[in-house]
Amino acid sequence: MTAGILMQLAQTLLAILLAPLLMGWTNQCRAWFQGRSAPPLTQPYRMIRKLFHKDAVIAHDASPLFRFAPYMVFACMALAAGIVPIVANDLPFSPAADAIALVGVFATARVFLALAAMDIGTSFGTLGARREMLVSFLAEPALLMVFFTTSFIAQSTQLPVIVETLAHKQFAIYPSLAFAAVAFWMVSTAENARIPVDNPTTHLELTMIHEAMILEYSARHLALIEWAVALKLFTYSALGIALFIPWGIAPAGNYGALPLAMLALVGKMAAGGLLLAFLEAISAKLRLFRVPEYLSTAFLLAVLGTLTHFLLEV
Amino acid sequence: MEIYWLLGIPFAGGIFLALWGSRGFAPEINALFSLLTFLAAVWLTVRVVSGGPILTANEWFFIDPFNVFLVALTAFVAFTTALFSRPYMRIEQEHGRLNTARLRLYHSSYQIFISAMLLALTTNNMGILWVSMEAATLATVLLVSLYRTPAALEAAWKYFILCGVGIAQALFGTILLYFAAEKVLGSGGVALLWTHLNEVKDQLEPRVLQLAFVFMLVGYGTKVGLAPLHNWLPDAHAEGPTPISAVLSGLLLNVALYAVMRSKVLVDGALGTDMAGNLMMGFGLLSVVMAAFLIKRQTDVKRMFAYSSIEHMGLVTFAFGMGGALANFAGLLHMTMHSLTKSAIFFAVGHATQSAGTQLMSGIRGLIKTCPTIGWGLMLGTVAILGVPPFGVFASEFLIITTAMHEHPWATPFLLTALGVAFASIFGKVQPMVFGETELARLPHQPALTPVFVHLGLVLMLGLFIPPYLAAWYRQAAQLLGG
Amino acid sequence: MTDAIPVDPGFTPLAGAWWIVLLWLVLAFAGLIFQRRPHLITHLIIPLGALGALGMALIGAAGLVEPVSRFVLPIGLPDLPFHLRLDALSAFFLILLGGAAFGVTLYASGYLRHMERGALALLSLWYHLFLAGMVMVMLADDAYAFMVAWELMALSSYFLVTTDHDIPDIRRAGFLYLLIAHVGAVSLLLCFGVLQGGGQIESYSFDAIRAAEPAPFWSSVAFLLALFGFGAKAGLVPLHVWLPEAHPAAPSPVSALMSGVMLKTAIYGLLRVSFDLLGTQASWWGILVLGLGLITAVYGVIFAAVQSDMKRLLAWSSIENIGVILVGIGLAMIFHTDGKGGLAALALTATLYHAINHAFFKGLLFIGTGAVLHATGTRLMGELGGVMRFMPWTAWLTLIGALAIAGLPPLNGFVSEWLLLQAFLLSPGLSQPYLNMVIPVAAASIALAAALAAYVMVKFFGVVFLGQPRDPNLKNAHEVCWPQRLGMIWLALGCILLGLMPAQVIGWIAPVVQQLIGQTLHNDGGWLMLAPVDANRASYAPLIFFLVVLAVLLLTFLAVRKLYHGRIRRSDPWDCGYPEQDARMQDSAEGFGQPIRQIFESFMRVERETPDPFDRHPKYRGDSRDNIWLLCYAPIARLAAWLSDQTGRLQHGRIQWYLVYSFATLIFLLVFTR
Amino acid sequence: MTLPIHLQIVNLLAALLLLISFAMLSQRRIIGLVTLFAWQGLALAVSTALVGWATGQHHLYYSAGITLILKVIVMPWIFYALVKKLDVDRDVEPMINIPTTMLIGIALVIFAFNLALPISQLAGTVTRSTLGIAMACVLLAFLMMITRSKAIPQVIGFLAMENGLFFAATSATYGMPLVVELGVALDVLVGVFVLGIFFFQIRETFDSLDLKHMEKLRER
Repeated sequence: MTAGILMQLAQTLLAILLAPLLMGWTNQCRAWFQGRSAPPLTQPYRMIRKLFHKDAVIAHDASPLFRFAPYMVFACMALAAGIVPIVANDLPFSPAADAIALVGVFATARVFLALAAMDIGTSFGTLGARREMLVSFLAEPALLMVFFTTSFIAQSTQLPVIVETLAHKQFAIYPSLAFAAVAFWMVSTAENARIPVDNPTTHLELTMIHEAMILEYSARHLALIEWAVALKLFTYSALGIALFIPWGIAPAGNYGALPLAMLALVGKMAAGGLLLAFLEAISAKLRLFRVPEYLSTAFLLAVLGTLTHFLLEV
Repeated sequence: MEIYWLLGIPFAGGIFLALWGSRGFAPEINALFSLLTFLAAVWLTVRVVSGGPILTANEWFFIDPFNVFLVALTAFVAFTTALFSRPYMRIEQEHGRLNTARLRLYHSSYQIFISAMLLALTTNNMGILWVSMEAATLATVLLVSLYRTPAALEAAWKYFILCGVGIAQALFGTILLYFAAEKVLGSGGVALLWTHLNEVKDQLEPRVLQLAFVFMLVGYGTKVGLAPLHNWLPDAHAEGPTPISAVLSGLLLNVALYAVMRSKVLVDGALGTDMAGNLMMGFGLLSVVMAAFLIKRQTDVKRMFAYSSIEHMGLVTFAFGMGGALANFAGLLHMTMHSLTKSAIFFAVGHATQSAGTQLMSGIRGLIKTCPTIGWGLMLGTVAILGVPPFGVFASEFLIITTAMHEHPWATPFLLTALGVAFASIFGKVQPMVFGETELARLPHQPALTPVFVHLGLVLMLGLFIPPYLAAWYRQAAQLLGG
Repeated sequence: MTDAIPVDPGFTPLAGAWWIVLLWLVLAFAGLIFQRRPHLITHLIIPLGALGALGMALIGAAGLVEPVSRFVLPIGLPDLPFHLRLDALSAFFLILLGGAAFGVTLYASGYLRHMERGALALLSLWYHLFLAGMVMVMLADDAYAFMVAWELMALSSYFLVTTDHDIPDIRRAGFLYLLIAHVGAVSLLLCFGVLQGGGQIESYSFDAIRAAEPAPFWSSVAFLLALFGFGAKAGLVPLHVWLPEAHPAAPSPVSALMSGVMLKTAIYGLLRVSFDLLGTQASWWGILVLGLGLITAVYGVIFAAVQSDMKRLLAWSSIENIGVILVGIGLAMIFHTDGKGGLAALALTATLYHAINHAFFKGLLFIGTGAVLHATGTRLMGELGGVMRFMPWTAWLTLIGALAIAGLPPLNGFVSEWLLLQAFLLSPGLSQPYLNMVIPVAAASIALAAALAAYVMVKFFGVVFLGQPRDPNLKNAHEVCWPQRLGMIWLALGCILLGLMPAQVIGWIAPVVQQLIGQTLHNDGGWLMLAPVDANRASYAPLIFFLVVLAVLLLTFLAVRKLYHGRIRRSDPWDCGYPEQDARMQDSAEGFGQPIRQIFESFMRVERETPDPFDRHPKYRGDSRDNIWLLCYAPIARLAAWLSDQTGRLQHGRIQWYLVYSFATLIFLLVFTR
Repeated sequence: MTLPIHLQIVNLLAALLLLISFAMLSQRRIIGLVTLFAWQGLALAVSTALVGWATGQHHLYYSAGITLILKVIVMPWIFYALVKKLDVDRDVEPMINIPTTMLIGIALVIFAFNLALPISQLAGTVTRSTLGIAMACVLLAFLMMITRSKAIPQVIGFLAMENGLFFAATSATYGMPLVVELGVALDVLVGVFVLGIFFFQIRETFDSLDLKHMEKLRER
């Protein structure tokens, strides 16, 4: 048990620490694909450190909510990272919150961020909040549907159990997972404010979504948010790995498999970041009112996934 | 014995007021006589409730639970109406719509009208029943035309002709009844006495009675205001003075329906089929629906409530048509509730129209501001008449509708539609009269609202609690109607 | 009426409930008597009413464990006196009522202090009658008592809605409300007419109805009538049109009660009729309810997203929640008829859980808006903003409600949503394959509704409480007085505890489920964790969850403070360096709802007034009405008008024609009867 | 078997009654109507008396007397007075033209007859066959009220209807109990007085007795 708890803490800390690295890696890859000279891999760490050192500049009439939000967001993301099996599959904490709760956690973080964005009452803040919520109310159900598909297969909404079923039971091909995977990819691009839904590196306010929300933040608050964003990306990647390519994650109690699992994780993450960067490099950002179509496609795919599960796999 | 008092007092009152009705104290005298009548009625009621049906004056009068409850009701509403008409008529006089001579006419014919109705209720002789119904009509014709406006005259004329013709049919029905009865009972007095007819009803010739019932239904039905014979009713109610509207729809309709029921009992006995019941259900349903849709287009408040009377009499007729203990019980209950509630509404409406100076609903606004009592009286009365609990009308409607759903489901869509439309129309029109902003003036005299709230109080009580003896009494009556 | 208490040994919860009802009746009329002394009403009578509500909640709690108690009042129809009965189902709804009503009434005692005397007395009269009526609905054990209580509830709430009857819109709202309520009531009458066993008057008691075994066709008819009747009260689409009109019209505590509790009486009635009175269910009922519930949920939340009047927005969101609850009932029915008792128990548990949650957070939100409305005098979000600075208590407490209704963990809204989704996830057990196909889609739309609810709440809270004041004189908005705060705190606590203690709440709900389905939800998780069916399938432990979030939060905070610093510099907002900022540059309510309107424009009729570009003080108005009115109600109204014209034709004042009528009738009858 | 002579006379009078009803249906002038009405009353009185004599029902004499006084003397006189006073003796133009009315009337008579036929079979009285005629009179009077558009003819139609009823009462059933008949007669008398008052009120309000002034109360 104590070992499990240690495992739990270790994984969570690992996630928190490695998250900026993944972000850095992705940016690096994208820079390569775009033929720019890439920033160093540790760029995100540096930025966060720099931000922590700065003095926080806050608008006069910012309410406590504004200052509370970054901590909340960060906490939520940490919690999410704690639920998802990253390298090992025994997470004593995960029964506290299953896949559906995970969606809830993401939602909580999002809502706090949006509210904080509206708090100052600037034009861009509200604009960002509105767009964020618009994106999310289509992305969230799609994500839920993805979880439904996997849960229908695994007969459970517990992520470790799902991973257990998919990775360590006898191998079976699930067509529904294909749909789910595509949907998941689309959703996670949207949720993580990546191209084609949003552009993380944009400087055009009018096209911003995520960036517009955090315009008013600075210093440690901004640092926390950036870190949370990186963490979110990391969690999503881990999630995708856990759901669709779980092979290699160490089964509960089997500590011998850990190094292998570690390697597998790094490999998959690197590949994922590469792929993400590649797709971002070759595709363009959508107009805002194309976004609903993009996401409803994701939603439809996810629902199709569940249906195919009932058609072919039951 | 008390029966003579019951009939004698209002008659004497009629004579007295015919002589001195123009004096200043006439309204009080009117109220006094009504009070005495009411006391006599109470006395009679007590006798009947304690000692069972009475058959007196060598079988001229027959009082059983069915009509004694109507007697009590009639005397009571007559009394409260008299109370209401005291200030009402004074105000009318001050507004210069009436002079003393007409007041005399009004008072004396009011009393005559009451006595005629009581006679109709208590008599045992179908012929006298007819005579007194006609007398009641005649007594009210001149009251309807009391204001001598063209509209009033027209209304009175229609009232007279249509009811006269109708009642003539009823007479023919009576003759046919006699024609059938004399073969069994022999010619002469007894052949029209209801008690005797009731004993031998199964020997009466079915075909003749069938015919007789058709005539009586059309005849008395005209006075009940069953569609499509109802056309006199809204005019008469709208144009006559408000106390008269109150007693017309509160009492006269009941009495007419009473006549129909008396003959229905005989016909059912003779035929053994439920032809009579089906006819009544048909008429009732038609009346309910037509009235509901006509209510929707009213602009005159009294006219609207007249139509609502048609609707409710239709409902009662429908209930009696269904027959059976529960339905009859419900019908009787609904009769009572409707009389009390509707007269209360007319009281409130009367004062409302006086303070607004018009009967047009568009002219009456925000009563609750100027005279809250009238406003609440009207609002609660309306709510009650629309069958919203805890008022008693709901109790009877509850029984009627559920029974209908249980016995004759086909009828319920019509009922549902009609009730819905009526509710929407009446409430939609009354709400702005009671609520909202206003520029109405106050009344010169203190309005008489005790009657309103006494009635509503009774209706409220009966909705929540029907005293056991009253219930027993209703049940006996329902039995008599062949439950 | 006090002699109505039967001398029975022991003090049954039912007797207690009845005493409290009597207390409310007394208070109602006491308010009328003391109308010259408003101080007495606000400081004594209404708080006493609140205590009564609290007592009612406790009695409900007792009733859950006590055996079924019943007694008969000596009032009602002859041979059909009022039968009262307190079983688990009514007890649960008593808890719901008492819990929500306590907070709301406490709030009301502060809120109503500014009212003028006469109106105050009337309000207290109808308010207490309203409470009594709702309780009687839940206690009634025969058709007549039920209907009387039902209509008393409708009538009193009508008078509450029309408190400010000077405003034509409010009159119209009240009229529409009472009309639809009445039509619904008539259909309930018909339902009981079908259900009642024999022709006697005794057969209206619920016992007789339970005993009666109607034919399948007739029981389906009864069910449809009941669905119509209760749906009209619950705001089931398309019978919802009164709701967004009436709830905003009423004074805020009343809106809170109507939305939080009164709608639940309809749910109670539906459960009572379809699970208790009607012994057997047809398989298609559940599917019908499920479908209607989905439509209601999605429709409601879409319209909530485009509202610009805060109470109207909340009213629409009530419609959405009712939809969710109905979906739960539908699922329960489907599982029940399919013989899957455990799953039915799960779905029903989720339903009841959501019902009580909604009572709490919707009550909280409504009284929160009431506080804002009272402080600022407007309901239009376009004139609000930044209220959090002037009314922090209200704002933070309302925020709890908003997060709860948005279904965010670890608050209560999430728990019921989670349970409902679990019920969906367990659906593959069903025997009809086509249902297995339908149900994921249903789950998807529930998820959509939930996500949209979050959108709506961000809009609601953000536009009203955050940002810059859109109107300069919002500055002098003042915080509410203590009774009001206490009321809100009570409800907020309810939201939190219901969220953190799911295992216990499920324990309360269990007897109800047992009573209705004959089987309870088995919780595998112990006191701490919620694990329906099996801990390996799914589990959720909000308390742990909450503590972890808290811990991480504190740790981060401390770490940041320790490792770095807490220095703050205040300045003007940056906003990408745009020079002049003003409140008009924030999103208005319309603006925030605009994407939704753009996406779902086909559902609604949009009316826009766009200002011209040279307007110095541009005013934009965008209003989205629902089409149901045009599609369903307008035609009916037109038809009725046409019919009444036709009947009017018959009566054209010519006496000869009238004679013809009676002549024709006579001839017709003569021909007809021979 | 052939009826005794006086009963044959009764049947004859019955036929006469019917004839007069047709005549009234076709009569245009009000004065003429009144005369016909008087004749009808006379025939009614005679037949009543005859029946009373034939069957020894002596109270029928009273009703015959009442009829004679009321319907043959008083009312026609009142009507003459009215017509003179208000001078409304212009041609009455019926709503439906005379021939059509006649045709409808004949149809009604046939209807009434075969309605009454099965009933009169089982009547205990000798003069049962008159029931059909009485019914026919009633219906014809009804038709007349429908077709006339002026007040007085309508009232006369109304009274003619009552004649028919009386005839039914006396001839078909040997008369109702005396009290009833007295009551009925009283009602009729009062009714006529009320009508008298009415005519004057109507006259002074509309200065005409034409019913087309009285179509204001209506829906629309």
